[in-house]
Amino acid sequence: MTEILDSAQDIATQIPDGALLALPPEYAPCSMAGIRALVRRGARDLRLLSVPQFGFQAELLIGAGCVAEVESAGVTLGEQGLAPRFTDAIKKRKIIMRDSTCPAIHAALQASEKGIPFMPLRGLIGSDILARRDDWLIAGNPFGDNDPIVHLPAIRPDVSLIHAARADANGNVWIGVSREAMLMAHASAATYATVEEIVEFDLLLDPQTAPGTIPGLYITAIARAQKGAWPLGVPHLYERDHEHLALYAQMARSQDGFDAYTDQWVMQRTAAE
Amino acid sequence: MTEILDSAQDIATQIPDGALLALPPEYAPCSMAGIRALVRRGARDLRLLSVPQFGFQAELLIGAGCVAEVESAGVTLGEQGLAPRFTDAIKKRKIIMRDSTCPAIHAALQASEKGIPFMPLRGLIGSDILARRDDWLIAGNPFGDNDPIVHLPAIRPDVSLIHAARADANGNVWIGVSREAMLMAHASAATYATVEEIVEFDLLLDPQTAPGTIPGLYITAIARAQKGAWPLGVPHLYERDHEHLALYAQMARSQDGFDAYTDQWVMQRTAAE
Amino acid sequence: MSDARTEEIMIAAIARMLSGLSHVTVGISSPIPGSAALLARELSRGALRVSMLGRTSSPSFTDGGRELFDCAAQGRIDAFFLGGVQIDGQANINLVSIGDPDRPKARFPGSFGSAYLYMIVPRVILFRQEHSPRTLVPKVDYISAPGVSAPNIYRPGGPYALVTGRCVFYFIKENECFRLKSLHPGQSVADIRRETGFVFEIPETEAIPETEAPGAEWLKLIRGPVGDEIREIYPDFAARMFGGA
Amino acid sequence: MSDARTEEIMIAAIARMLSGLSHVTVGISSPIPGSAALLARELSRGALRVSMLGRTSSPSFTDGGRELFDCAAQGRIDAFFLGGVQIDGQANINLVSIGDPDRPKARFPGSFGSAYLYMIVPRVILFRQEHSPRTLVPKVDYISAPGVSAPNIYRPGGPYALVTGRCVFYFIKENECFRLKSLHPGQSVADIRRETGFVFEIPETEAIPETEAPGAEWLKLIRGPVGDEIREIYPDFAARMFGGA
Repeated sequence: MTEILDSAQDIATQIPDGALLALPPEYAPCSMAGIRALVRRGARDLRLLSVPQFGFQAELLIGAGCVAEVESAGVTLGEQGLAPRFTDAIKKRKIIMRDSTCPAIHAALQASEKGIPFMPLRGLIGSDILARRDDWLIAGNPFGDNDPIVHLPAIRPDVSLIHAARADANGNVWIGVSREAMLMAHASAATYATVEEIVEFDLLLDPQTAPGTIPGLYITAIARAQKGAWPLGVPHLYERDHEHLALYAQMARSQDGFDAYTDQWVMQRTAAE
Repeated sequence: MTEILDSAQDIATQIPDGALLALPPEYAPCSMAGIRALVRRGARDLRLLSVPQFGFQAELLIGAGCVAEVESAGVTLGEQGLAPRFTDAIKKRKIIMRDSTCPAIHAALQASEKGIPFMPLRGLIGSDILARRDDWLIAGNPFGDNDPIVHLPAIRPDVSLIHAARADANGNVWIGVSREAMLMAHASAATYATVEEIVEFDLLLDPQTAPGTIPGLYITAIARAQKGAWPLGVPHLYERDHEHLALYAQMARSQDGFDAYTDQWVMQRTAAE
Repeated sequence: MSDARTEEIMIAAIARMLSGLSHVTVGISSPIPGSAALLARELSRGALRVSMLGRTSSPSFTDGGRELFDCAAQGRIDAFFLGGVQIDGQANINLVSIGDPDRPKARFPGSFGSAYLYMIVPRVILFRQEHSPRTLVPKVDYISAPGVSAPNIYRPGGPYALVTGRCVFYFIKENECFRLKSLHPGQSVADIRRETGFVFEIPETEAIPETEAPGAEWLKLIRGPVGDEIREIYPDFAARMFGGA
Repeated sequence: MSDARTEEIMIAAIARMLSGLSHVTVGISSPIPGSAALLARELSRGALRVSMLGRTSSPSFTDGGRELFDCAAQGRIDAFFLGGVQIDGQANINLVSIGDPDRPKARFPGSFGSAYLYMIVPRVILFRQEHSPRTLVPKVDYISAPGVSAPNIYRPGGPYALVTGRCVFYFIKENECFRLKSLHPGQSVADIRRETGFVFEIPETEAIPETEAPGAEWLKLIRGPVGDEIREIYPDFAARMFGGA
């Protein structure tokens, strides 16, 4: 049964150092409350997987020294430009970067979702992404003739961390069309969700909400976190806070500036949550 | 752009003889209106694919002589027992039967959905299903050692035929949790839907309905057909008509009885629609 | 003596095998295992999660028909149930046809997900109410799903027990055969021998116990909340077992 | 003379390349192609379907991030757009880093879906506003996605054109190189030669035409309904181009 925890901090406590941690893209709700809680608890050696790209979530964790490795198809603050702590960490070789491409991340998670050891995928051949991935293979399509195709090993994250508009007391989490969260929950060993609210009715019993709901079966624990995606947005609830992200991008140009940012906006829990 | 047709009969006209026709299971809405229209137009040589099992849809088409081949994981009338025209056609070798298993049909459609030539799948090894399928292969898992795994070629249906509670004027079709219909639409060259109603608003614009909606992008044409799944049911709208299906099962024990059934309930269009 | 019907004895026997599990799933055409799973859930005070295919009013899955199979492959399903037109002594099951599959004497619905789930789900419980030489055979005419696999075949799952209208067998993987576990009320070892077409083990050192019939409390659950819930998917079965809706 | 800005000339040039298509998709970080696609949709009177990633108020896809890639592989996307930190004469694009990727002089966001979509979508239009020897190079430092592939590689897609702040190139697949197609107002062939780091073809037999600037009606669309729609995803771009929200 899904645990109902008191806060994002309780979730952060359950995510171990060294975990392979899958995080959603910024067009889906992101658990920034959970990310800040991980920074506060001083998480270490996390291996981040973006599904399939991310930005501010990785930035905070990398800048705070929580990260050992990143696998991603892209790391960007969007309109706020390059992710400065990510860029700095790459240049200073503080993290191991495994460049990927969006459909490869989706496909490798789908392999894990289906319990198959690998997934074939078109494209990629001739790219340096493939050339630099010694964990990927090119093999022949057994139904074709001289038809090489990339084989991607399944990725099974230890933990997925998501945010959602609502959940219910049975641990069902409504994600709407942000269906990468469904894939993440299916593919991961454990999935944690912060949510804006916990509703009184069962999300699976209402035919309107069930189609956009991850069954509690896949959800390890949930915790309420109002405005838990801020300064990123939640579709239909609140917008991305462009102004705050611009402030971040400005401050995080240097490590000192980043530290000042986290002192003010992350470490003082009351400031953000 | 999705066509809006006048009736299920117009859909049947667009489904060509010989088509590889994918049909949903009875726990999802089935377009019985479309099936009856195919019988009325005298469709021939259809190759049916159940996703992943079916019953009454296949029964009517087989009994009426519309079918050349069936690929399915199961054909049953559920609580009404064995499908008599299917069983008779197998025994008299009137149709070619390609026995499959549910996850293989889903996986082969997912391969088509992903545009990959095949999908690996666990299980199956040692079954006569596999032994009798010369289109399936066992190959080694390239990431393993002495680890044989089944490789299934992609299945791309020519046509999928579904029923749904509602669609909108842009061809978006709300299927709720009957998500095999989404897979079918993604995997098929053309998809037709009969629907109980065509609503005035855009199903993709409402965050409550969008998660259960197939975008019109995948829908070739829709037609209104009230009670179009009868005597099967539509979740939350109307129940399976057990009494009528028992009547069918009784009448269809012989071909003559089946012919009497179709005369009364299929050929006279006003009787059923 | 209990007034339990054979179906109810089977339901109780299967429910006992689900004790302590976290998640069981029930496929289609499975009213007896479905009832057993719901009974086990009642007895677990909600600790057991039961996912039932075909229950449209409260879906267990929200990713279409494939989710059951994916979920099993993810290791999230502890037990599943399979029937068989024929079941043989190596626990092979046949859901397809009698005689030559190309010219069958009898044709049945098909294998559904058995060829997969039997190999993936750790505890697969076989059920077949008709216990006769016709259903429990030396060798099935068609292997929908094999009972055992070579050591190099990926197979986290397999047969756990076989519950019939006469008795309970457990499957002994090392010996690749069934062992008689308990006899339903009124059955003798000689009855089982006569009515079983395959060879099975009989523990020599001890008497075969009687399958425990469900007591009054269990029967109240089976005929009450369990029956009400099973009626949604299996109205005919529920009417036959528990009376009108 | 048109008062169109360079971005608007690029938008118009790209929009023209989408004429007659059924479905184009726009990825992230693509305000200029996004505007072009929306303009083309307006001009098509709704015949062109435009799917835009990141537009949460009206999702084009309902199966998660993977749907774009699956949809492309199904052959349902006619055109897509890719930028590049560097683009070379064989149409290789680099979205990752400058210098040795293990010790980069500069690091950029990453390849996103380029390594896939470039090979799958029939008409991939490259765009890069900065047209200089720094961006259009003889050989990219990192191949995010290759411009050309060996004959046995499955590749229904590939580069169609390259639209910069100075000109339009078309890609000639047989020759594996770009050919100069049109010059934006104020640009000469000599300018393009000087500012382009790779070798490209120049048609010898004819004068290079000027890229047609958008007329008043098009500009009205770009600055009106197109700008309003693009603002939801790219507020900063929209503010810079079209003024405050």
